[in-house]
Amino acid sequence: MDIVVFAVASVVAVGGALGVVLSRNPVHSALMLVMTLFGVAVLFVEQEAHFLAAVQVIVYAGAIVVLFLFVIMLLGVDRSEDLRIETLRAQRPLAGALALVAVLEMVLLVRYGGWVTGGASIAGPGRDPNVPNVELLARSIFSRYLLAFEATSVLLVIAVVGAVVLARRPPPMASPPPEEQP
Amino acid sequence: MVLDAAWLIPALPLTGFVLLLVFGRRLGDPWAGWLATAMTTAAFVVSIVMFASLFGRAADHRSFTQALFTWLPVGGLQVKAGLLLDPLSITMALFITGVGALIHLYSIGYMRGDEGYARFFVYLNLFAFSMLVLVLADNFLFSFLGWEGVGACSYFLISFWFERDTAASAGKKAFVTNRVGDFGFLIAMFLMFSALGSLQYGVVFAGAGVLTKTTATAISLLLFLGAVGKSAQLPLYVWLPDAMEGPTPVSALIHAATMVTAGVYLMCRVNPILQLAPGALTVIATVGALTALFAATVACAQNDIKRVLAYSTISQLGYMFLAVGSGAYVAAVFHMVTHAFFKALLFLGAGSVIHGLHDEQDMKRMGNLRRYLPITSATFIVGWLAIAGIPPFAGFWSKDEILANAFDTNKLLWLIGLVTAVLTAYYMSRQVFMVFYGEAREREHGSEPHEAPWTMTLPLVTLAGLSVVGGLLNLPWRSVETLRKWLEPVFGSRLHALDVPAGTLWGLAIGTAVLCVAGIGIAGAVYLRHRIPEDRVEPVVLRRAWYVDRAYAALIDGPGRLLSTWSAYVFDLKVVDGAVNGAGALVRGAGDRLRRVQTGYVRNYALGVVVGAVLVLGWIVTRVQLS
Amino acid sequence: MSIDAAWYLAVGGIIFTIGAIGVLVRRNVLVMFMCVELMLNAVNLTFVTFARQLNDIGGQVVVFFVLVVAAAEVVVGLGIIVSIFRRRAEATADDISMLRG
Amino acid sequence: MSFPYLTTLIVLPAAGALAVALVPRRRPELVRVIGLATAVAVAALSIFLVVKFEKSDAGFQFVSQHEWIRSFGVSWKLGVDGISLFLIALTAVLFPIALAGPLVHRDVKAYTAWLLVLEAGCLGVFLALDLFLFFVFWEVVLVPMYFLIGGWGYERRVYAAVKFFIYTMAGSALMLVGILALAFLHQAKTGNLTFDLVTLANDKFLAASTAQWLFLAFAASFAIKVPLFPLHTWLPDAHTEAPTAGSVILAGVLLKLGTYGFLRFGLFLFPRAAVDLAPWFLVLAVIGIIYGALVATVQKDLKRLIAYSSVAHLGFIVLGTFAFTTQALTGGVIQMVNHGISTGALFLLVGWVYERRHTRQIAELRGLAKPAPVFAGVFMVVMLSSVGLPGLNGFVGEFLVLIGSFVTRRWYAVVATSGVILAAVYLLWAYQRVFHGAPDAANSAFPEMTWRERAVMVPLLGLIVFLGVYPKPVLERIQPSVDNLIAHVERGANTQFREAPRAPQVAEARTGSRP
Repeated sequence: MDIVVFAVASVVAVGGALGVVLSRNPVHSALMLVMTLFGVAVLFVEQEAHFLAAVQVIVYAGAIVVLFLFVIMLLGVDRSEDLRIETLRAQRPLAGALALVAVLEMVLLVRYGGWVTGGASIAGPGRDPNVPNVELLARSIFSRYLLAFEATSVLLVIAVVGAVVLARRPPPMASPPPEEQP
Repeated sequence: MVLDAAWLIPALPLTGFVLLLVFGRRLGDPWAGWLATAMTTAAFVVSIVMFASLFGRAADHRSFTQALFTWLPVGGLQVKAGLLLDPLSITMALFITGVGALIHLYSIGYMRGDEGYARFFVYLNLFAFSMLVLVLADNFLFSFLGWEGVGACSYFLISFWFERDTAASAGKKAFVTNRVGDFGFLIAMFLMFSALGSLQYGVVFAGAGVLTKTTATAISLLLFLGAVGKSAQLPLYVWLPDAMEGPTPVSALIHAATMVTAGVYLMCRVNPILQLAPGALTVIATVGALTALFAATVACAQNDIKRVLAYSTISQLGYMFLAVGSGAYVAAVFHMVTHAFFKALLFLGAGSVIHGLHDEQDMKRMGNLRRYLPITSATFIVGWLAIAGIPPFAGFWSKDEILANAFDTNKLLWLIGLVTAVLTAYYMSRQVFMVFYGEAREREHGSEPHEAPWTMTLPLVTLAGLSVVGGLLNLPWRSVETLRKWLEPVFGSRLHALDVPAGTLWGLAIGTAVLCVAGIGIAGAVYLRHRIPEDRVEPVVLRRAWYVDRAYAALIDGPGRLLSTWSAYVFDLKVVDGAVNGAGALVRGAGDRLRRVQTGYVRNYALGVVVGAVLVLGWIVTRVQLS
Repeated sequence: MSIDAAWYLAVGGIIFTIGAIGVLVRRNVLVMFMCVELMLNAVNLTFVTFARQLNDIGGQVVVFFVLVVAAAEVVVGLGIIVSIFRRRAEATADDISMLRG
Repeated sequence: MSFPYLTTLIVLPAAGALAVALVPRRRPELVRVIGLATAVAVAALSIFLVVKFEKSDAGFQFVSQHEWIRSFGVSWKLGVDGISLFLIALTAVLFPIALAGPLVHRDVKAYTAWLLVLEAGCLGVFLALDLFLFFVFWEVVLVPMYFLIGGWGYERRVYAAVKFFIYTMAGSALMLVGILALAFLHQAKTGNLTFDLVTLANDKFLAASTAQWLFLAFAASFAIKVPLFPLHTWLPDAHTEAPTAGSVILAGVLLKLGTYGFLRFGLFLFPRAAVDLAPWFLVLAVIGIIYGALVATVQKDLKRLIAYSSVAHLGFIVLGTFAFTTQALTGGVIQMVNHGISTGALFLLVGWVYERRHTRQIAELRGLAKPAPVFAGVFMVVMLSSVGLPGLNGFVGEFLVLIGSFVTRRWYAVVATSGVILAAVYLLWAYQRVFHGAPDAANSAFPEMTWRERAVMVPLLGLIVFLGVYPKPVLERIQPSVDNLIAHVERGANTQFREAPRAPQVAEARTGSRP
């Protein structure tokens, strides 16, 4: 059963990823991204990271991708792009070669590398039959990682302010923005 | 004790200097001059008192040191500003302040109406102070202070009329040439300090016995180099003829009577060291004799009234060095004193002529001035007879003593000295005949030549009197050798003892005098009777002073300037700075190349990041494989 | 518990590589951005896998933070993209190369 | 714990700079007053220090020490001894003169503030007894000088400022490596990480070659600052383009940082290496003396000429430093002070010439002694001091250096002495061309010295004469520390330097006595 779920989810995730890269239309890419996100969420569930799976779906698929789509629609850049054109010389062959090498290296790592780091856990065990995953995570975040957590909240506020500033239309009486150089 | 007031001798002119520096321009003409003269005269009076006080002591105790303050105390080097009063230094002080005061007085009239009147006396008093420090100091370094001080004053005064380019150049030339000599003086001091640990005259002379012969010779020759610079001997004499650009009282005071004799004084002072270096003595005598002859030949063909006297001064200084080199220190000092009298007289007389002719210096345009300038011409003629070696004038006695000593030590040098004596009589007669006798020549100025005011004639008359009787200081008979007895404690056994029979001495003296008269006769034949055309006896090579000056100028202007220019504009700019700027250009060029890596394409940068990531992964893979 | 962790890691690696290729070859800024999200997700997956493998909740905590940061990044990033596009509609990543040496 | 004089000495100008920075830009006169008052207060404090200095004590006095960065063993340690005392006084005296002397029309506020920061930095360098602290001040000095040259300089100021900055920076980078390596090697040996000068002052714990490399790392920085031939080319450019006050401080104080560094850090930290490598530095110093003079002779720009003369003069100091005798080292220290006074005064005078005639080209000036005799006279005195005329200050240092180095390094001293001749050549020739001769129309209108300028020159002239005639109070304070340093070097290098024999001091020497 697990194998089937894993296989299906993996195929969905990898297929979505390929779709993102290969779609000519950004809207399609965004939709393919949603597919990958769902696949990954399933893989999270498979590994008992229930809370993260939920957040993945709600925040990523629900908020971020929607935001992407909003921007695409808002700016009207949903035209198709010709994927055969490549302006930078040697970019594609190099990218391909690097990808091959990277995959090869990762395979080697997974095959031969042990992943015992020797470091003791400071955040607590990953599983406890008596405690649900959400509670485990919550205990860790609100105790040991409280400061980091608070810092992320500040980060989010700053991000919001930044987005507002960036997206604001320039005031009308200001001098016209300098023309971008060709 | 009376001698404790010795510090007053240099202090008085110094006070004058400071006062004039501050108030000089307010005092103005002529009170600034009177103040300066008063200060120098006061120093002269103090010197007389000191002299009397020293004279009152027993011969062996005629030495007195007075430490004023510690000047340079560093470790083993303890240099004090101290004064040494002994027969030699007080003799020098006497004639410096005496002749100096007379020349100050003369300047009051001579400089009248000059724009820099006060400035002139500022320098003059500073000069007197420096010169007195030079002779009265009790150690080499303090002497050196005076030595350099007179050099600086000489520079100021030569280029006194600085608007004339020739004057400015001459001043600079004097200073720089003197510096070459100072190089020797400095190194000699270093040698003495590193060998004996002191610069105090007393300590150095007392310990001089431990010096090796080489060291003693080196010290002597280096000090002599200093003397050569200051006293204008071959090959560093070139500044003195040019120094005539200065006002005439300056030429009289500094470039005839006092400063230029500093070298002779120094050589006399260090006689205990010279004693240890017989080779150095020979060198000194030879250089002196050759300079005397050389300058005398040049003097025969000069037309500038002051230039003749300048070359004559060089020649007479050569005599003094001949005396020093023969061990006849007393003769040197004797000649120094008489020379101060008659040469100052001649210069002041020349100044009076120039003054009377409204700044005319070319002797070709003078003649028969006897009629217009009676006092000047009379006194000038006295000076002429004195320098020409006609008995019983002062010059005869001192020159004769030098020649006798030279005869005793080195016949060849004596012969040179003798020829020089004849030449001296010849060129001085030439000058006198051209200026005061013969027919009046064309004059640019319509006005009649006029005699100078009393402030100028009084010094002339006084000096003329001294030139007549100066010989009395040291007549060549045992019982009346006053100066010799007076100076004996300073020189002691190092003084050369004449070993010539009295008959020979008489013969020499009479022979020399006769030859000198013959010299006068020849000059008369050429310049009074015109038996021989003047051009025949004034070859160009002599008029141009054997082209020495021109050779120096070529050397300094040619290779010297080339080296400097090459260093500054090729080596420094191209090589040294080029290396620096080259390093900068290298960095800039490398940056220019590397700049292209920043394409601005974000995907290019991403490629770079991925390459890095792959490399890091690869590194991790190798680590895993190994473990 | 039956699937070996290696398989999860392999999936993560493949998605990461695909994302990287996407960033390198696509010129549309928005798609590039999505590819970055892909890479982040791939990393998240490996974190969760390691959390399980090593029995350490820390891996999941990190993923949580990554999510938050990713959200912030998207907000700001899209803001930038919007303001760029407002000036030049047809801009691709290659057109925005003003900042070059 | 007595009053922290030395800390005050550094803090005072820094505070003055801050105060100036807070004054509104529209009140330049207030800026001038505050700036000058601060500088004068510092000068007064430094003179007080000179008076209070215990002259027989060779060690560091008025030491004030506070922990600063405990984990790296860095402390705020200041102290003064005979070597640094008069350099501090020189710095404190030159700054008010540099502030009061030249006229500045543009942005007085920033100018004054930078000068005061510069003063704090310079004083810090002379006072610091902790290598780290020293390095901090060493770098602090660069910044204000850079802005002074770049902001208030002449035509090619940017080139000169950048060159000055990068050149000196390159040297100090090496020195930083040297400082860190020394401290860490010391820690490896003793387990104690410290930057304290006195603790580190012995290269016995280093291998001979290591000590030499570290010494060279320090020396690179100092040699550039001095500047030693052939690292001198930043100097003429910086001097020529800097504003007058900048030149005065550059010549008067900044160059001394290098020679001071050699004494305080080079010799003190690495006695053995210093003795081993001394011949190289002597050769460079002597070349610098001759070369600087030769090049100065044919310069067309007055400031450039004086700049090259500095190369020659500083060569004497380095010669004295590496001769290792009491006289030479003492002479070197006092020569630093004297060169600061004389050359500072020369630059001030040239600056005034520029203010009047708007040119520094010698060829365009002529006969200035006619319209401005006082100016010419003052210039003459300062010039003669630079030439080394006995009785003026320049002679004292030069003579002591030469006589001292003659004892141990005979031939170097002889060659260096010939530099004395050349000094007369280039300065007198320049003086003749500028002040002598008949002035043309433009030069006839040359204004005479103003009373303000006279007031500024009076202290300098006073020092020139006083130090030339009666340097004893200075010498007797310098000498114990110098002797101490020489003894330290002798101990460190296991050697005994030659000294002139001690002659009996005969008070009543009798020259006339017969042998």
